[in-house]
Amino acid sequence: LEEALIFEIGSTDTTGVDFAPAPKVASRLGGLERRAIGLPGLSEQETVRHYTRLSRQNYAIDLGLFPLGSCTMKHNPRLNEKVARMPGFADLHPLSPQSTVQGALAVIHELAEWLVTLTGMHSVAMSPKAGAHGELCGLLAIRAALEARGDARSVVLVPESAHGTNPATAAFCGYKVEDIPATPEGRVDLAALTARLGPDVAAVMITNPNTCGLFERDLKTISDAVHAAGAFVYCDGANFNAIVGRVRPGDLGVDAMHINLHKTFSTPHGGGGPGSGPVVLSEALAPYAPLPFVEKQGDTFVLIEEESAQDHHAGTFGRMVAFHGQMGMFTRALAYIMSHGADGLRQVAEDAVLNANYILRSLDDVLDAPFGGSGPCMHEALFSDKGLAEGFTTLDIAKGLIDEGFHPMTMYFPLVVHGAMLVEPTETESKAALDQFIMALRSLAQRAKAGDEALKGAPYHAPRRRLDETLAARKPVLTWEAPALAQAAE
Amino acid sequence: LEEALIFEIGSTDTTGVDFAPAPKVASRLGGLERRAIGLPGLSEQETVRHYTRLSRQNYAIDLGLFPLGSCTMKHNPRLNEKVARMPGFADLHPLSPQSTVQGALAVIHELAEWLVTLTGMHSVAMSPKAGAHGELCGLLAIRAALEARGDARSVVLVPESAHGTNPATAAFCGYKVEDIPATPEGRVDLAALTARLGPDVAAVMITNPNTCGLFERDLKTISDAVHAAGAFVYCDGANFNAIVGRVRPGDLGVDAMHINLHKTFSTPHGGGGPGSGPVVLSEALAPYAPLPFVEKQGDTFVLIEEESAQDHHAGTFGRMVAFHGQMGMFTRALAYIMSHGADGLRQVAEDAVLNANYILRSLDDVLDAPFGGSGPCMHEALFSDKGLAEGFTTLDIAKGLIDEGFHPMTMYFPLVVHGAMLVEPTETESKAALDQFIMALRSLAQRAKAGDEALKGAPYHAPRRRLDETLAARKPVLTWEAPALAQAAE
Amino acid sequence: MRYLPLTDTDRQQMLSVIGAASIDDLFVDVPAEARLSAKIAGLPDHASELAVERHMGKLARQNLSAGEAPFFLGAGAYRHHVPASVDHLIQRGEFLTAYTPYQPEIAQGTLQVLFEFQTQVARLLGCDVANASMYDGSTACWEAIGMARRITKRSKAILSSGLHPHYVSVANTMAKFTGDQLLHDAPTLSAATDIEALIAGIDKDTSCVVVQYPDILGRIADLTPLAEAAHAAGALLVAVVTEPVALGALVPPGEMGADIVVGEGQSIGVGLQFGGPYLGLFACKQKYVRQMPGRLCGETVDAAGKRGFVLTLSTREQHIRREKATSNICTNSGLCALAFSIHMTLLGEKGLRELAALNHGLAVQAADRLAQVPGVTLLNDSFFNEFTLVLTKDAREVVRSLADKGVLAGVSLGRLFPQHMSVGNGLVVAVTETVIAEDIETLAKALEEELA
Amino acid sequence: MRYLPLTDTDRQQMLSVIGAASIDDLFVDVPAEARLSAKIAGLPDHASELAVERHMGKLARQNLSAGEAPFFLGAGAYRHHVPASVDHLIQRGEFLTAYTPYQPEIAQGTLQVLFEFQTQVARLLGCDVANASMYDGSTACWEAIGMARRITKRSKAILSSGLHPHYVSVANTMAKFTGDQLLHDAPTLSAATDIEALIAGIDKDTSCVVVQYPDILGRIADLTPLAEAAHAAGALLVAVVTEPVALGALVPPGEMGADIVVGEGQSIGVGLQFGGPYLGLFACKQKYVRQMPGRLCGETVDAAGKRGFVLTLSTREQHIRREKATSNICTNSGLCALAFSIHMTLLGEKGLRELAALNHGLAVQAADRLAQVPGVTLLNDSFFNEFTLVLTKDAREVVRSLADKGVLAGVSLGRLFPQHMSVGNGLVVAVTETVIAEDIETLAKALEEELA
Repeated sequence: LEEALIFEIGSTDTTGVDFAPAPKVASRLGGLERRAIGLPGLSEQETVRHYTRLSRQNYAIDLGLFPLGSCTMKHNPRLNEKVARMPGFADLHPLSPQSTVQGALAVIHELAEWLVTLTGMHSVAMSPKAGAHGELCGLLAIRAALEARGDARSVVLVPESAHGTNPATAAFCGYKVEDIPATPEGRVDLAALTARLGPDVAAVMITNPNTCGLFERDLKTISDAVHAAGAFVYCDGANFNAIVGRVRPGDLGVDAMHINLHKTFSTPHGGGGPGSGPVVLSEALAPYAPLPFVEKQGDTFVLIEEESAQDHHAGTFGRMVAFHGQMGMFTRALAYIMSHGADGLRQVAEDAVLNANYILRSLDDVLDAPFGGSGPCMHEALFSDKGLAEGFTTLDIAKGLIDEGFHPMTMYFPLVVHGAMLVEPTETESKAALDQFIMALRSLAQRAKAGDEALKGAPYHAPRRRLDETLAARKPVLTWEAPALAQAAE
Repeated sequence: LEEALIFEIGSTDTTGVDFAPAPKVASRLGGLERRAIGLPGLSEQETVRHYTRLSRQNYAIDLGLFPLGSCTMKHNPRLNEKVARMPGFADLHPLSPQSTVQGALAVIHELAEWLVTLTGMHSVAMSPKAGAHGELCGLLAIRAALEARGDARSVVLVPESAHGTNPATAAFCGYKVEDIPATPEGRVDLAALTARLGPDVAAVMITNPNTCGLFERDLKTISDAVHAAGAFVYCDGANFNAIVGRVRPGDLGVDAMHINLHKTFSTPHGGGGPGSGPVVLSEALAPYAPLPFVEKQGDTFVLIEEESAQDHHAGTFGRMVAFHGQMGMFTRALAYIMSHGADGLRQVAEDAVLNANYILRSLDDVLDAPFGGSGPCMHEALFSDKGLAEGFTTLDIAKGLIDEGFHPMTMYFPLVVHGAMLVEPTETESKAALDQFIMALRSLAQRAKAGDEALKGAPYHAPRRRLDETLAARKPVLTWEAPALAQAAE
Repeated sequence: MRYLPLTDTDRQQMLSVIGAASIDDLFVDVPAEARLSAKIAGLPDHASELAVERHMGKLARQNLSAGEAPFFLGAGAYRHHVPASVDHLIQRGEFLTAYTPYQPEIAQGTLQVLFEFQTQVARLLGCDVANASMYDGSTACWEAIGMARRITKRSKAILSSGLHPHYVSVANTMAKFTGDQLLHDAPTLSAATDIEALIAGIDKDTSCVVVQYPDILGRIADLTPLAEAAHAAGALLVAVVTEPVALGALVPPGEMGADIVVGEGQSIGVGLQFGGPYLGLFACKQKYVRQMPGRLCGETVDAAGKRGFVLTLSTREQHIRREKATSNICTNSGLCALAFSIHMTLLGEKGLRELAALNHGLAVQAADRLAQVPGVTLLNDSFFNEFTLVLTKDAREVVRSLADKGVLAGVSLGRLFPQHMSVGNGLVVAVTETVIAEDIETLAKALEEELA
Repeated sequence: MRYLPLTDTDRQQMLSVIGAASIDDLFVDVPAEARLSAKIAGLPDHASELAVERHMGKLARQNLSAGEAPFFLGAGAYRHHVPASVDHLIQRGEFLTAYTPYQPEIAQGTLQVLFEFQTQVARLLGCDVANASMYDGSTACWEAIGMARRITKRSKAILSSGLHPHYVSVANTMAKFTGDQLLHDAPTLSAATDIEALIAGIDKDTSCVVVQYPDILGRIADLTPLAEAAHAAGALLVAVVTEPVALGALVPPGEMGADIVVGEGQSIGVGLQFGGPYLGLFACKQKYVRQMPGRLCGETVDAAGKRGFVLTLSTREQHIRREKATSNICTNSGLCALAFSIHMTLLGEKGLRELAALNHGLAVQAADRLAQVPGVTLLNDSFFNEFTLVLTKDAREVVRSLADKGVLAGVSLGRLFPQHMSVGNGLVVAVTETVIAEDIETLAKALEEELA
């Protein structure tokens, strides 16, 4: 399983493409003609082989269960890939005259209507490019709303168990971030939160269901308190999969929530993106939504951008990206949502929660479930490393899963639990697949409790053994250099 | 690497598809409603995983060099897959009114023109579904031509080294098959052939370049003799890859030759088909070509079938398939041919021959090359098992190649060479790939000569060790039965 | 030249290893008069991917594809919706670019698929065993006739008038050269099939009776009496299924006593593709397996005792038996078999039944609606998703005229049976799940206008 | 419900293992008033694959796609031909359906690709190091401004008038909340860029100068003097490339002294996609690597000593550093980076140069032809594949009118700079290898008619 780098096998005079000959013209490049670039080429066959072979060193949903908590790795239907590639969507320029892209604008509008209805919110900003970008969008809207009423505030409250993107985003927007503690049963401490509310607090960022896998029972009460204190509620929607069709965040007083289309609505993760993070907004925040957006005027879809926004969308906090969002994800998500429909999406949440509880209750005899007594979990089951033999860690169990043919669960997150293992099976796994996974994890838990030393060397049956991450960070090698050069540099 | 069968994991009440509900109507099925079928279903995700995992147990061109002599496993460009899937081709019914399929008929006509020009022949029958089907077409045309002149004949001469399909086809057409011997240098014995010609001989079937990898120098002489004796020359075109653009079979007196679009023109083999075997015909045979075919009349393309053939195509020997051939292969082949063009196709033959000779001369010091002294080989290099240690065979070397990361070469064919190993690299391999292959085969040859016992157990690093083919044939298990049933049957 | 990786430097180095001065030296065995000194004239040079795609796209757009029009064509090729995952999976390089699985250690993917395919086909057709595919339904039908000859040692085959006329043509073409005697009449425009006539025709020289189910006019008949009559005379019953989706609703021929059941598998997974590649299905009773043509995959074990699959019974085949083979077939329709098998796995029995019910329901609705058009008579008592309308004029004209209006109305019997004027007013109409109510209405209106 | 594999039997069995009587019991923590007792009203139920495909197909056909018309739009998104093998390879399930490679033992495929991508991007942009991608060019540009602030501890950024106005908008949006001060003017319709003005504007408070190359009007200027001026004042030069194909012909910004080079990578491998997903490129000098935002892949070894790759320097990132991270970015554009890297590997230096030469050659031909149209003036002295025409009337009207005639003429400066009437007659025209001579002629004729 060794695949050479393209720089080791390609050459700068090989190419895998043909072009018509260039017209012979006098160059008008301002005298800035380029010399050597150093980009190797491969023939088409070599290229196909290189990437085909490389792909086989990856684990993927197409190969098996992917129990990453909070990441919602579910089945990616191929219909969605087909739809996204229809030339009428894929081969459209973002600045095409609007009369020529009515169908594309209709897609954005239809998806927006679904998202608004499913969340019970007032409107939606479609352009954010991913979840963290959506968080930014939500906080920018909150900040704009506060400033519009002349009430700049400086603090954002974030629970300890939040995703790292929450505090990072708040800080990025210039807010001071303060933690809110959790109760022993794994939920936000309502008393502590309300005590902290005051005229300096701009927003509370809450994840619901939270990262311990629990529903925040008090969210409506929290929202009311936050609103009473003149602040806004931002909900991290990464876990919307657990409640879609069964709970509408709008009914809980949420002011803004991003929706990860690549989680709840199954656009493929692609080895780290692209995602898409539309943000649903309450009526209070809607006037501050970013440009551009799509409006239906009679039978015509209109893209509202700087040119047309002035008169009736003066409050906008501006533009977040060059164009109008992740169209390729919108088409996929819309196809997915239509395929499920109102009945199917409700079933999604039910099966996701059922699968997670099934895992929780099938394993809580061998693994510590710190919040197992806090009621049913939602779509993810949380375990800790309590009870493992001396020297055995969550990492060992995770790497052991690789040898059992599974991707590891999310490790060491949320931070509030020691040695956390967060398992999210999603609704697209069959009972047979869950049973296999439970059996594997049970066996690993037993080995880790029994102190089976072999486990500390896992994985043994993967393309690589454990990799030296310290070395990588201490002496970063981020680009390839020809060996001679690399040696000379030493 | 165990993947259960769908019958072991699926159930008859699981499905991976949704349909609109069926209209409620009184059934008109003639009272023949079906009971149990016994077909298991899987959800879409399980289906994707089953076939994705299974695929990973295959070797393929996309993974590495595939040196199968006579099979011409070359790179399959993805452009061709894209073109074949254009709805204007893929979503056309074969019996669509001709006015609605002018573009599709144009594809068939354009490809036909390329094939006729590249071979220097008079015309081409496009409908045969594969090489062997093309052979049938050629012999049927020959038989029809002979009968048309009232001269039924009974014998077809076939060289010893011919592909098995040649005698099988001739026998299938009701001919008596007689072998023609080869000369010690690996070519057809001209004297023996001419001596055998007589009024009972209908045709001679010859492969050129032949299966020993050599060009049949005397083919023109043979053709003249065959024609003088009132018979026809059928050329097996499986090896056309070696000469395309450098030699036109029409110039050698050939009367009929099939072209494997899945070899020379790169339509993918797909694990055993579908192929496509158009047959180019001489002027003498053209009137007997099968229906249907495409004719250009002015600016219109016309599909000539039974309805329209009577008046001007009365000699046709009839229809070979339900519709008009492998359209999906025609689009791919035309895209491939246009991509190469006249210059590129000539280069194809040159590089294919160059690569084969490079392999022949890089290995003839460690492997016996029985016809190494007969001149340059064409597109394949032939070795024998002469000189291997006692008890070591071609099979051992072939299976050893698997552990080296390659598909084995063609084994034990042609029959005229003991323990034959026929290596065809094709023109789409890079020199680096050839050098790796040569190194691997050299090492295996040395191990087999040295009597390395480990080699007899190869492969060790494949999804399976050597399989028991005798058991499979002695007690054939051709369908899956539920274990209880299978046991009861014993 | 993007598919050719050798550089000129490579070529020079390799020639020197070979000991040749030039490429021409490698072609010395070609007689000088046949050696082309330059590229062939009159043909264009290599083209960029962009240029090729543009050219092919232009030709593709000159066709009226089924998805762009109300579409009712069948008669041996049916338009069904194929899930996107099918095409995704068959394009995996490990399936698409693999060879015939002669090296089973590194071809278990293809082999297991073939084993599963064989089982699916056998069950669908109601037979004991099936092979790993043939070229298409018509050649499978011919192979079945030849197999019946080998088994019965008789050479007179009786072909039903309800058999697809192209299948009859293919059989006639082959029979000219094998001495088979084929009896066949054109169909008559009646609601009843020709089963009784077929039974009457069976005698002691009959090798087999070949019957299509449902037949070319869409009619369905119980094959049991025919099977019994054939067997009583020592003959075989060969059944042909051109629309396998029908077997999600109908008793399969194998369960009615057919000895060999062949079919066109294109309906499941493969698509229309203007006629090919298609997928020949071939199944039979266990006792005839060694007379079967085509490739077979069987279960076995490897040297370590693990279950595995291999091509087997290859002593029937041409690469071993040469002129004594059961068939000359070599390449088959492997990738189409894969597509069929994946689609069938997605469907499962539940999905196949739903699909069949939807097809039948829509067809019944369409038949009843079209029968209301003045000048249109519905021929069939029974049908699955295809039926015959008898019009008041030659259906060929009607089809052409409706095509000009953008309606793909069906297949005229005049095109299928050009020598038989008696059926010229027949129009065969197929209705699958891809048809919507609006399409049926459009066709009805267009027919009404045309026949007014 | 085809994506949900549980059967009702499964569900019952699982509930009993859990010890719950019903699914509702699992939702007890939802306050009763927020618990929906039935599916949400006003939304349709589940639809078959066929129905969804039909609906989406209908919407797709309501657009005039670039391939259906003479097409000349650019201004930050360029239409290039992407080889079919790119899309084939990125759809391999092992790439498409993999997660971020946090488990390197089973993600070497993605990781090696990212390492190769980083190297390709660094070389293309002429920088030492590059990250593993950002959302798009505009957000990468903003991140560069923030990075310059962190490095220089200054917060005044000077944005060139030639910077894409949407990039300026994005930067302005973010700057409102970070206290960055951004200086920016609209461009003037002159052949010269604003390099001299930028140099004049640099002072000791300047964190960076941001300049686009080629700029929004297609103009090209040597950035060396600007880099020198910035460095002399302790400021950084940030260069933005929206058309990376240009760097197959032009000296890259990194070689002219730019400290950070960002870009929109969509041109290579990704396609137009109506604006997204796109691919942010981000490269810089080695010394600034620890201030870089976004994911980085680095080389290391595994426990057996084999070379391998991991995500590294993650102490910069939000999942470790939370509010102290260099960026809040989490998801990036991994699959687009893969597409870029594959396409770039197919091109290689040779192919990229040929592609660039073809683009430039066609653009020169087009510019000269269009400049002959009465009422049209060519603004640029220098350009790569995009140039600005000054018309005798508002280009917005011209663009709309030509669109109605099926010609996608270019991007009007009025749409890009709605507040600046002074540039309203400008039309930005891009010409790539997908344009043919006939398209140019069609545009010329249409412009002539429109301006007559």
